[in-house]
Amino acid sequence: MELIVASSVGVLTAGGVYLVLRLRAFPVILGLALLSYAANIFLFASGRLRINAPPVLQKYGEAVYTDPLPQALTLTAIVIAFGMTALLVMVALGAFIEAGDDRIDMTEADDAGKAVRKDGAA
Amino acid sequence: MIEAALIFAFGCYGLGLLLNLWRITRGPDVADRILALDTIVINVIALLILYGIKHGTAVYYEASMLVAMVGFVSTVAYCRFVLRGDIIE
Amino acid sequence: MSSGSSLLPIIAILPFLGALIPGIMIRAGRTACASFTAIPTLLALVMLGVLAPAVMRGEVIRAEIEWLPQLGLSASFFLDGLGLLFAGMILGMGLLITLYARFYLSGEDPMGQFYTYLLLFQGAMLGIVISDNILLLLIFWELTSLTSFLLIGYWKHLPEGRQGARMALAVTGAGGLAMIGGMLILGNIAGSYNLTDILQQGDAIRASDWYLPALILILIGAFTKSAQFPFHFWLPHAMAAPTPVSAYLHSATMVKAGVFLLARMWPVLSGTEAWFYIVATTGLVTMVLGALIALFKDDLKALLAFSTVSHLGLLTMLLGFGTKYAAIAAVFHIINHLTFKAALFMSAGIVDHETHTRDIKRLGGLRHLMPITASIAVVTALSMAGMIFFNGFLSKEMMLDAAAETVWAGSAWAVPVAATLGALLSVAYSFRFIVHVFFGPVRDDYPAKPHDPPFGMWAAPALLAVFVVLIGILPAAIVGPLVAVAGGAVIGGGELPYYSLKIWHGVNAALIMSVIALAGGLVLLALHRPLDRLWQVAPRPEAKVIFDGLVAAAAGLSRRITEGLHNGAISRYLAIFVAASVALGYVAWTGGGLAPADRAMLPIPPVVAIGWVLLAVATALVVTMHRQRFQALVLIGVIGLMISVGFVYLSAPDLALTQISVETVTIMLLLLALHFLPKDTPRESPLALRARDGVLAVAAGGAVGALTFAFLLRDFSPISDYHLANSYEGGGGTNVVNVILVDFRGFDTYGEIIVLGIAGLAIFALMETLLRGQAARRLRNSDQSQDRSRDRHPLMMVVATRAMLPIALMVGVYIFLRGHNQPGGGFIAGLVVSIAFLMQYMASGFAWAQARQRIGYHDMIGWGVVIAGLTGAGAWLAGKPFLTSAYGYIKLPLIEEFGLGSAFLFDLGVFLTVLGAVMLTLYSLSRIARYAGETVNVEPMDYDPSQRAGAVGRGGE
Amino acid sequence: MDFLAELVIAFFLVVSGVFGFVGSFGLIKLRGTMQRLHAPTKATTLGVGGVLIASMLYFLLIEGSLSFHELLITLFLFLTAPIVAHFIAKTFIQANIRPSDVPPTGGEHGWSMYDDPPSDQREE
Amino acid sequence: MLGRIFPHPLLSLVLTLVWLGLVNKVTPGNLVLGVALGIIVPLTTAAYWPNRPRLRNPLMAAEYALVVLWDIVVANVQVAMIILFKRNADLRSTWITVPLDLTSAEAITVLAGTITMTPGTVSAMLAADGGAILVHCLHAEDPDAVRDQIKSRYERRLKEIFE
Amino acid sequence: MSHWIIAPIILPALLAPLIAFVMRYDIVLARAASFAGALALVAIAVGLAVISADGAVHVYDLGNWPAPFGIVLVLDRLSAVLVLLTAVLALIVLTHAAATGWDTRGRHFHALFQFQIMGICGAFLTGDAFNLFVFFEILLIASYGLMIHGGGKVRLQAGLQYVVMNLAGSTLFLIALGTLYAATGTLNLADLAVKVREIPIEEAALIRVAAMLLMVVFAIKAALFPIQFWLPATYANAPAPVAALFAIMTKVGAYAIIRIHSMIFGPEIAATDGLTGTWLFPAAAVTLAIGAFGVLGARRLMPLLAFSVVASMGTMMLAVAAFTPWATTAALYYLIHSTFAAAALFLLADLVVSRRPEGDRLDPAPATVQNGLFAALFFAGAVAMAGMPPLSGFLGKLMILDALRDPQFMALGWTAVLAGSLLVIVGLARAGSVLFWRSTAVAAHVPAADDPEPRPASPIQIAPTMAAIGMTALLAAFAGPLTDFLDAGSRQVFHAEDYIAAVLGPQEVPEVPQPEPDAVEDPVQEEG
Ligand code: NA
Ligand code: NA
Repeated sequence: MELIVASSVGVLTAGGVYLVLRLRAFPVILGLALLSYAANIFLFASGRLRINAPPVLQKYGEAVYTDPLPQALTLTAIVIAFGMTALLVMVALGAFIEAGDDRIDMTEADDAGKAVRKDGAA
Repeated sequence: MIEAALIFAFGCYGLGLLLNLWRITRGPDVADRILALDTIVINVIALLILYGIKHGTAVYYEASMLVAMVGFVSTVAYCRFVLRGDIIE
Repeated sequence: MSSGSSLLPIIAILPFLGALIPGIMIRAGRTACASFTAIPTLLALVMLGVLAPAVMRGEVIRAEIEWLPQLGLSASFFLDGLGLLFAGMILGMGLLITLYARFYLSGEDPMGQFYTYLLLFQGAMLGIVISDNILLLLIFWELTSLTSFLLIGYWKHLPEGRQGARMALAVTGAGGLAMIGGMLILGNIAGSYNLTDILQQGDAIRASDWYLPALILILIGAFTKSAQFPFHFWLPHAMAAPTPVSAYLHSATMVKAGVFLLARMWPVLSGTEAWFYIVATTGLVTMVLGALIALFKDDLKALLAFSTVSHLGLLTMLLGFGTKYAAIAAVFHIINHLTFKAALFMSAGIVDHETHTRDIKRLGGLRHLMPITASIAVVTALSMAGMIFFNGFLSKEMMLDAAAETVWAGSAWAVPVAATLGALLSVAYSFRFIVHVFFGPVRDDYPAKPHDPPFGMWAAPALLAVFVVLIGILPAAIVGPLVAVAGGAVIGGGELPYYSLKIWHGVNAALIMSVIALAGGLVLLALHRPLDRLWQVAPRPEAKVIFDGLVAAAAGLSRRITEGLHNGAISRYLAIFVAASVALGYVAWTGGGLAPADRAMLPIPPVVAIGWVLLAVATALVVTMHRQRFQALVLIGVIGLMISVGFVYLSAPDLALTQISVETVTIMLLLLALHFLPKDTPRESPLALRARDGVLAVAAGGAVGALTFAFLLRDFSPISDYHLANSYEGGGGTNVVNVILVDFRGFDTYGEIIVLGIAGLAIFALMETLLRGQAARRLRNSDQSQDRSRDRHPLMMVVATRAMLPIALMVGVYIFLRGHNQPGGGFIAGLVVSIAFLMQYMASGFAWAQARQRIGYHDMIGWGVVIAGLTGAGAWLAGKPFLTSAYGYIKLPLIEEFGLGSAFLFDLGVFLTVLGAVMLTLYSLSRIARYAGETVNVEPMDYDPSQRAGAVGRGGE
Repeated sequence: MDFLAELVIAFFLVVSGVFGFVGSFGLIKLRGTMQRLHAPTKATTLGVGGVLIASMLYFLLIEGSLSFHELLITLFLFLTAPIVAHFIAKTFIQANIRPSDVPPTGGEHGWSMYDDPPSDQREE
Repeated sequence: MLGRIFPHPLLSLVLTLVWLGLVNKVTPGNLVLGVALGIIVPLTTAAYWPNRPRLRNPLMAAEYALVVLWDIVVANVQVAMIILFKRNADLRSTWITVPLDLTSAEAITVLAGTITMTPGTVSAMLAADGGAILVHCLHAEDPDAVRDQIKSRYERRLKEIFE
Repeated sequence: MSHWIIAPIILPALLAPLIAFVMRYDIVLARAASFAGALALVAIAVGLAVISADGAVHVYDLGNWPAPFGIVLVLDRLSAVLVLLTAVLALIVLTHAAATGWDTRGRHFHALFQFQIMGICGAFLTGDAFNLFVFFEILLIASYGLMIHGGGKVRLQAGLQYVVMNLAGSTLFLIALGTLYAATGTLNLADLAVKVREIPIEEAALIRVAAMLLMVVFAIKAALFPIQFWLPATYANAPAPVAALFAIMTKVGAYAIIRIHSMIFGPEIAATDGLTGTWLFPAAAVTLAIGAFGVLGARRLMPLLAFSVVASMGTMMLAVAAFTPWATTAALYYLIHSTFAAAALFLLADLVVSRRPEGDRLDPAPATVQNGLFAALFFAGAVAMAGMPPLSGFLGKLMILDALRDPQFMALGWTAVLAGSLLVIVGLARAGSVLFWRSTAVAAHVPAADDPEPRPASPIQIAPTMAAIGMTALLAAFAGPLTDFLDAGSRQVFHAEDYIAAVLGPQEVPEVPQPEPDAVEDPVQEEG
């Protein structure tokens, strides 16, 4: 099981990194989503793995529970990542609407073009 | 006997997941992929209930209920996107 | 601390306080302004006069004000002979320049600014010479660079002024920075930054390993400031400044700062071979080179500037000899050079002012037209030439005397010959200044009609000329004591060497060298015309061109580096980030060992393996198919689902619920955004780049995977045992994850909902901004006419969601209420309810559903954050810290025990914030869509068939 | 009693497994998207239904506690499955089926994906 | 008075049952809470469901449910046979149009759902005016028979239930 | 336990939603509330500084849970002084934003601003590693909102890059925290300090990775090479007052490095010995070089200023990387100085650029109104930023140089600082000369343009810039007492035992085996 989790984290990280290095906003967003998955699983796994032992206290008997703390942390991380992703999507959309394409790299040419327009107007 | 039946059912749904994966990989139509995803969702619900039986616990129940609910919503959203572009008009 | 020492800090601060005056007084008129500017200088001079007798007696006056003791920096001042000499020169010249500038500057020049800068500069200069702390000295040193930058660039409209100012700043600033290093090393060796302490430790310093670096760094500072070869080039370009500035800074004071520093540090740094060869040689070369260039300069001020370079070289050389006699000679020549050179600059300024040219080739015969000016100029120029009966002669003789006895690299001839050559050239350019400007026939082509200026303008140079003569004739009486006390300070106490300030020493080596120099100089002057032609065609490096080239190259290189590195390609930035993280992580990893693996691995059931395959394949597909964006999103759905199921399997039901609901909402957001974005990603990266990214991806994935595997195999003892043990007793809940979220670590959750709230606000703000700006126009014009299905709000969907909404809300309430004890809670409930409403919005359209929404989303977020915050703050009422929980079990009739606690309220805040943020986000995206031309529906479904029944019925009638 | 209970539960589990597998198998075996669309509905109904019944019985007969929340999932799936199938069908039709490929409605208005709803026409 | 508190008694009942299903335990407390929510939730969501229909014939509804359940079981087996044992080439898939007499949106939805849930048929599309359903049959020897069965077996009952 | 410790977090956290939801249609009211909040924050911060001056470490147990199980806030001199810095800067920037109308160019400026302040204060005050992450995210997401405030193509593109970069950073932060927890089982900083001391080097691989990744994460915020790339475009394209506020954000990264690496993975800890300093120091030097080159090579004013921030971060991190109390003191002094210097320049740039037809391009253009005033202010700001006397930059630089006298740092450190200063001086002189001196030359020759004369800046618009410059003067004048405070603060940081005892209770400290640090310390003392 440990191998499964570790390799899942690895696969997700690899996929995320590859996509994050693309040149358009959309794949980058997808990449960040994958990275976020990877980080969440990673953080969750830091409490080690345990089957059928959710940290919900049972009234009777001695029960074994998995580590609840990383779960709480991961939950917080998921929520934060959600807020971040939402804003990221919106910013990407805004940049696309303003620029006309969703290229993520900025080039000096854009800059110069702006200056030229300004000169022309003046 | 229940054990054996459980193993059989697990096997069926597990195999089913692989078949769904095949379909989602191959397509060819967008509709096929969405259908495959929806089927994955259904199979997962079944698997979750099976786990509940296996471990004799109800903790898997909420998850399966929520999967059913959000599975529906996301499937519809995917379809709406293809159909109308804007999923919330 | 001697009596009167409190005057020292006042003297130091006076010019700075005085710098405020011109700004205020300029409205009262130019003369009033100048007069009041003079007052602080005069005051300081008077105070100096009060202190002078004690200093002349050999006392050293000290004052110290604590400033930054941790660093060893204090505002400590001391006044000894050398300080007194320089302070007197600075303040005295300051007065004269103030007077001169009043008449020199024209009505259009902002005089208030000028005097402010002048006083600031004066203060900085004064600070250098009376600092008893080398860090403080550094501060004043840098201040002179800054203020001279302002003064040189005073005429902002002149490009030469701006360039000259920048050049001066760059060169002297660089020197100053080097000197910082040198001084810090010096302080490090001496164990103190106080000059008084440092001056005691000459032997230790010279013996230190760090002596040479310190020496070189300090010398760079001194040489740049004093325009020594090869840093001499900035000084002539500083002549773009108004002449008062040139006279003050570039002859009398600032350029002497370097010389001052050499003199100040003489007891500590001199006396070594390194000192001799570096300092004396630099001075010698500078002296000869400066004089040679001066001879061929046609610009009056340039001639004087290079002559200054030459004389500074002379001074440097003298100090570099390292003998006490030479040091005394240097002190004496400092005084003499001040008098004649300042007067010469002022005279040149008068000529420029009156004739509107400084070009020697366009001048001549001025003695007839401006006799007063001519007299002053001739007297002072003769002194510069080193003619007998003028003060320049005396110190020049001492210089030649010292040179005659100096052996350089085994040669007894090198230095005397070079020194004589310098003197010879000096004679030549001095006489050229006299003859070519003032003698010869009167011309009729002066740019303006020359005549003597008003008294106020020639008074200052005239006074200096008087000193030139007086000192020249009666040196011992006029400056003897001052030279003695200042010289004593330079050589660091002890016996003064034998020297005598008198005109005639008999025929000695120096006199013979002088005669040679005079004769040779006159011959050179006679041959000036052909030599000049030769000079003009001879190739010679133009320092300004080189400097400009250097700066341009540095700027160009900087630009290339900067723009090469920061090329706007975030994909590269991220690649570097990933590579750095992996590499550094690897380095860290290899530096330590791993504990033995002590945790048994869990078995892998086949179904779990299948889930892994789905996850891995889906991830791979997302990567390979990412250019088809929609398909990639479908696959992301698979990944999210598998992760959720994984969480369930690994005993994390809360996480699973959260993951799956967040997942859904995220996908909906992405779909909403993708509606506007291109549906496909073009293939843009070349293969090499994709290969690089692949390598990085595999490396990062492998690293993180290995790290995960490493810790999963090792047991640990976390703090969470406490949470498990205290969750019920202390937190009132059995779902430990939830109790951690709302109680143990409720502060995290509080922050987390604030993140969500901010996201909602920021998204809303961005939407509003987009709809107001240019983007709005582009949106309006965007083409939304795709090949779309014609049913926007299909009947079946509408009906199904109507039935599901109440059920989903029940589920939301259920998940909310049970969260504290079972998986669930405010966050998941918020998402579930959001999703319930989302279904409604998808089915019947945003506008129709929105019209039925009674609570604003802004308010929901606000209420949520405020409720959570106030719940936390409620604990203050009980005197407990923020977020201290309180709970109790209420036993209602019929209803079983019902836990009600502050955690419930807190969770309610979470719920509201989540709901509000999600809905506000969707609202914002939907607004954009509507702006882009979507129409708004008023009916919940495309067509209600019950209308058909009615229509048919009517049709039937 | 125990044996009987186990038998019944096992029966439902096996039935569920079979139908669940058939649903996914059909997704592979059948040709054409519209045909494939029929398959998963089996898994939804009898497949998941069987598991849910097995679960209820298991808790009732083995664990001795009454559990009926499985019914809720059933209710949910019965409510949603037709809508999902409906939408997926439309998604397929959108890209692959032209109006001439399907029989006419027989009424005065065409199919909803190709024709605007009557209310719009009326407004014009 | 009672009508104002229980504007939709059936929905309230369903929601109360849903609540009990959720908590999975019948206790007086749960019942009270369930009833309370069963009243509150329909009230808060009333705006989203204008013209909520009323069942005219609840008994018929029960009968309908049983019929559909039985059909699901039977047809499931048939379709499973088709999938497992019939060669794809032998499949006769076809589109059929089912003209509708129903005019209630809810009734049409239930019918369309029923068609889909009973294996072998999938309701793919409605007419723009809701006057017909386009049904896809996986394997229909006689398309008209399928259409007639839908109309007689399901639509008839639904008409009685809803209209 | 003083409840005031949490006030810098709760005050803006309650104020922000009120501004956003109650006052969202009334900018005057929102300004008043925001301003009152900032003012109150300054008062609170002063109070906290006074409280912290007693030398004790003050702990606030959130939820009344004992550390390390709950989250704690910790007030010591370091956090107090940084909160005060944040508060003063906020007041200055807020005044500018309101006076120039920046706050009306988009929605929710004041709410986002307050949230930003909350995040920054929280990051400075928290004593919990994961809570630090949460506050990082708060300050980041608020900064995203502020960064794109006002919109526009280039700003949104730059904003997108900023968001993406930081999301990648946040991911790494989570991985680092996961590793940290996996290695130690705790999140409380004091507890971490205890646990890390117990880890032998033979089992230190995990904790070393955690420490290193954390450093990388903080280095992103601190804009250290090789992950400084995001900063120039971000700062150059952010609204000017936001860029001025961002001056403190880079400092949060630096703070975290000081707090976590000095206190937990400090110089004498066996497990992580020599791990970070080795990398941090050269990285800081390169950062400084990059910043200096950027200043010299810039074509536009805003990037120039952004690069000057990079250079100042490099300078400061050189001192941080020395990991000694005195060097940290120097770094802290420089931190405060550079925050105000950068803020002053960005605010001034806003005043100038908005009145220049050429925008911020460093091309000659006709002089705008108040050329002399702006020139003087720019000169002062540049003097501060370049580290020239008499403003605080020079003292800061001297302190850093003094702190880097150790031979292992001296050659590289001094060269970097001194050469970097030269490039910055030349670069700023060029820029100022083009902006203000050449502009007068152009004006002399070019007849007045048809464009309407830009409106002169009002006193209230200029006041914040002057206040920021004034702060650098005050820092210089009162360098002695301030340095005393900072030095005591950095000693406190390096003497983690007090912090640990305050957070975990005195009974815990004896249990901490001390031989490790002693064993390392003794030979050093013997040698010395
Ligand atoms: Na579904
Ligand atoms: Na929860």
